[in-house]
Amino acid sequence: MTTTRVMNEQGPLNKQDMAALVARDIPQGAFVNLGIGQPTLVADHLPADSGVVLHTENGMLNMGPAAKEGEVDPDLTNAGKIPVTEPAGASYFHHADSFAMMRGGHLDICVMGAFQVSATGDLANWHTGAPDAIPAVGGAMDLAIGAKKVFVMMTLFTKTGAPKLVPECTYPLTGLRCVDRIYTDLAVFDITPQGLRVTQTFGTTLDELAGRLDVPLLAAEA
Amino acid sequence: MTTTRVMNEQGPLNKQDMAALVARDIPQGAFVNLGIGQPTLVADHLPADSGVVLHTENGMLNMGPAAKEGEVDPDLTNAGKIPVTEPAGASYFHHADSFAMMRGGHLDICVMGAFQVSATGDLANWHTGAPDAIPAVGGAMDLAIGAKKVFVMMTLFTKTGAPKLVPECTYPLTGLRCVDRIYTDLAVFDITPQGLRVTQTFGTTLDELAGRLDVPLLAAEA
Amino acid sequence: MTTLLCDHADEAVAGIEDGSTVLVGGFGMAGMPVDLIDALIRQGAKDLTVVSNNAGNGDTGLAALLAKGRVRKVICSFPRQADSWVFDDLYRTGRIELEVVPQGNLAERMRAAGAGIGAFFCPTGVGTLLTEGKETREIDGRTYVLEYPIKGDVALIGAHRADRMGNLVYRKTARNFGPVMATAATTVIAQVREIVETGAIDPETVVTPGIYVDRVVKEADRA
Amino acid sequence: MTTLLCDHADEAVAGIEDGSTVLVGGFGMAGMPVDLIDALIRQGAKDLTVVSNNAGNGDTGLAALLAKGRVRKVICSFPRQADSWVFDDLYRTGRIELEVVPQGNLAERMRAAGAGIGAFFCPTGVGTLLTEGKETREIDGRTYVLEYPIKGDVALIGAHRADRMGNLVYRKTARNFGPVMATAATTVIAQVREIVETGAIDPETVVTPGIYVDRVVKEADRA
Repeated sequence: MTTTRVMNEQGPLNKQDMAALVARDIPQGAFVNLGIGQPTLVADHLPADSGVVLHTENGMLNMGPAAKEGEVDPDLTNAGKIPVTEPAGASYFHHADSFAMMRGGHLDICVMGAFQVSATGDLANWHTGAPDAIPAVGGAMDLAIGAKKVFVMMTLFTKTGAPKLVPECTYPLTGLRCVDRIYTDLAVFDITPQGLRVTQTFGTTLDELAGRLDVPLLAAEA
Repeated sequence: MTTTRVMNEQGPLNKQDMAALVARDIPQGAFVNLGIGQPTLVADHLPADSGVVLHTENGMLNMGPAAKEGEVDPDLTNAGKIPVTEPAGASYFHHADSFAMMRGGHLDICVMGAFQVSATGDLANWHTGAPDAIPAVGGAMDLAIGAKKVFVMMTLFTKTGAPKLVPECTYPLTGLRCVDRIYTDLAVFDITPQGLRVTQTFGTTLDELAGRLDVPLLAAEA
Repeated sequence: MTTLLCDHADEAVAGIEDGSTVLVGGFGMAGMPVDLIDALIRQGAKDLTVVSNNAGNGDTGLAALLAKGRVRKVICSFPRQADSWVFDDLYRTGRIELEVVPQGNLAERMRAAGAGIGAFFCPTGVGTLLTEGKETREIDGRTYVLEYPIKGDVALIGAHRADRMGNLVYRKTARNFGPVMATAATTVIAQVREIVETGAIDPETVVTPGIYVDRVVKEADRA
Repeated sequence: MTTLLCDHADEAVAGIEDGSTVLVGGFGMAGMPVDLIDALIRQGAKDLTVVSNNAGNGDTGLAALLAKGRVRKVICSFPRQADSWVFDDLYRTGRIELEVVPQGNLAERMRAAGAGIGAFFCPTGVGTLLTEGKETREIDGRTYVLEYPIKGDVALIGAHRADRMGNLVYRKTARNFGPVMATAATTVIAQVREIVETGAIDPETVVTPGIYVDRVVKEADRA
C-alpha cells in the first residue's frame, strides 16, 4: 500500500479527495469496477501509467474515459449509460459473460457507494426501505459478492448526522460480509477478522470517532 | 416426411443406403449433429440445396465436408478429429457454448450409432459393459439428451444374430427414453407413445421381424 | 430452421400471442430493438411478461408498450430511473407486477434457459430481500441460492449486422443482453442495421450463430 | 493483474506445484498447448490431476507426462483412443485414477467454476453409470443431476494470437476448451503463435479477455 497524500488531510475530505485516496490504493494493473455515481470519480485520479483496467458490467473491459463532444457513440456506454471511449486493448462481451467475470471472482476490486455498512462488512446500498420506494438493484448485488475486494466510498454520517457505519444495517442488505474497506470523508476503515480498524483519519481522531459511532474501533497497526 | 426411395429396398440395406434413408428424412434447413462413425455418411447424401446446417460439438456450426488433399487445416476438424472445411456462413464457438447449444435443445436432429436401443427409446452406445473396458463417453450423453429428435442408425442384429432392439438395454445406458427413430438395415422404427412402430421394412416383413425381436411391434399407420 | 428475412418489423413480430413472455434486449438505448417494440405495440399482443434490464424510459419504446396496458408483469434489474414515470405510475397504482432480479442473475437465468440447465446455485443476493424464501445451500463453506431459468416465448433483440443465415454480430456495448436472450426464447427476432450476404461475416467473429435467430429485419432509416 | 509475457515455455510454467489440478486445452491436436506440456514435463511437478478432453495420444505431449508417472488422476470425456496406449496401460495396472465426464459436463463444470456458480442441475447422464450416486431432482417434469464445478490451479491453453495485455483470439475449431479453461483456473498460461501490439486485435473479436490470462508465451518455431 502506498502512503496516501491527500490535499486537505487536515479536514473532512471532499468527494474528489476521497476518489484520489481510493485511486492511490489501487495496485498497478488491477482490474477494477467503479460503481455508478461517486466511484466513477476514481478513474480521474488514476495515473496514466497505472495499468489499471476498468470493467463495466454492461460488457467491456478496459473501458476508456467519458466521451468528449464529438466522440459520443450511442453503442458505447458505461453502466451508468454515459458515453465512454474505447482504448487499445479493450474487449467486449455479453452480459452473461460479463457477470460471470464478476461473480467468478476475476475482478480485483470494485468500488461502490453505500447507504450503510455494518461493522462486519454487510453492505446496504440499493434500497432505502421506504415503503413507497420502487425497488431497483441493477448490478449492485452481483458486484458486492463478486470482486476480490469491495471498497465502499461514502460520507461517514448522513446529512442529519446519523452514522452510516453501524452495528447492523437497518436498510435492506445488498450483500453479507462483503465489504473490505470503507473510505469516508473523516476516516478510512478496514474490516478485518479482528474487527473494524481505523487506518487513517482526516481532521478527527480515533477517540472522537469512537464517541460518534456505535461500533468498536481498533487503532491502526503501528 | 418425404417418401423414401432407396436403392435396394428389396434386401437388407447397406450403410450407404441407411445413410441415404436418414438424409431423406432430414427436413430442409434443419440443424443437425452427425455422430462419429457411420452417421457421418449421412452428410454425403444430403442434397446440395438441402439448407441443412451441420453442428460439430467441438465448436462449429455449418461445418463443411471433409477436407481434400491440400485443404487440410490442423485447426479445423470435426468431432472425430478428421479435417473438415469451412463453408460461407459458418461460425465458431467454444466448448461450453457448443454444448449449451446442444443441451439447450437448439439442434433439430442428432444421428447416432448404438449398441442397443430399448423399446422405450433408452440408448446404449458408449460402453460394452465388459469389465476390462476403459470407459469413454465423449459427447454421446450430451447428444442423447440434447437434440429435439434423436435418430439411431444401426444394424438390427449383432454379427452373432442377437437383436439390438431390446426390451431393456443390457449394456450401460447413454440416455433414458431419448431415441425417437431407429434406422436399421431391415426396418425403420418410430418410438411413439403407443409403442414401437415399424414404418418401413427392407426385404423382410413385420411378422418376420416380430418373430425375431423380443419387443411388441406396431404396424405402420395407414 | 432457416432464418426468415422480413421486409418489415410488422412481419417480424407477427404471431406473438397474448400472455407471452417477451425478452427485450438493450441496456439504455444501446442494443434496444426500437422498431420491434414499436411493431409489437401495433401488433397488439397483451397480458405480456416483459423481461428486460429496465422498465422503459420516457414515453416511447417499452414505456409506450406499458402505457397501453399490454404488460402484466416486468422482470428486470432496474425499473426506477429518472424518466421511468410510466412504469412508476403503473406500479404505484397496482396495475403492473414487478420481479426485481439482480442484473447478473437476470443474465445467468436466461443463459441457463438457453443452455438446458434446470437450476443453479448462485451466490448473488444471499441474505437479501431479493432471495427471501428461496432455497439455499452451503457449498464448500459459501452460501448459495437456487435460481431457476427464465425462458422467453419471444426475444426481441437489436444487433449490428446479420448475414442471410441469421448469424449476428453486435457493436461495442450494444452487445449486452442480445446474445443471451437469443439463446433463451422459442422465437428470436432480431433487428439489425445491415443484412449482408452469407460469407461476408468472418466466422471467427459471429457472436450469435444463426441457429438461434428465427427472424431478421433491417431497421428503418431514421430521419 | 498484468499479463506476463514470457520468453520461454519454461518460464511460463515455473512454479506449478506438486498436487496441482491442471486444465489442459485442446481437442485432438487442435488447440493443444504442446510447448507448455513439454515444459511441464521438464518442470517436474508431480501428483497432478489433469483435466482434458482426452488422456494423451502416442508417446508425446500428455502421454509423455503420464508415462513419467506425474499424473495421479485424469478427468476427461474420452480416454480410450486408438493410440492411447500409455494411459491404457497405467489404467489397467491401477496406476492412475480416471473420472469420466460427459464432454458437455466437462465444459459446463469448468464454466461454473469460472462463473462463480456453486453447482447446477444438468440433464446429461441421468440414469447412467456416470451419474450414479449423484443428487437428482425433478424440475418441471424433467430429471436433472447436480453437478459441481471443476476448478484448476493451472490452465495450459493454446491460442492463435495474443496482444500484450493477454487478450486472446483462437482459430477455427482450435478454440474448443481454451476459453472455458481460461476462466476456471487460478493461473492461466497461454501458448500462442503470435504476440501483437496492444490495439492490433479488434476489441469485437477478443474471445478471452486479458483478465483471464496470467502468462503468455510464443510457441517455438517448428522445423
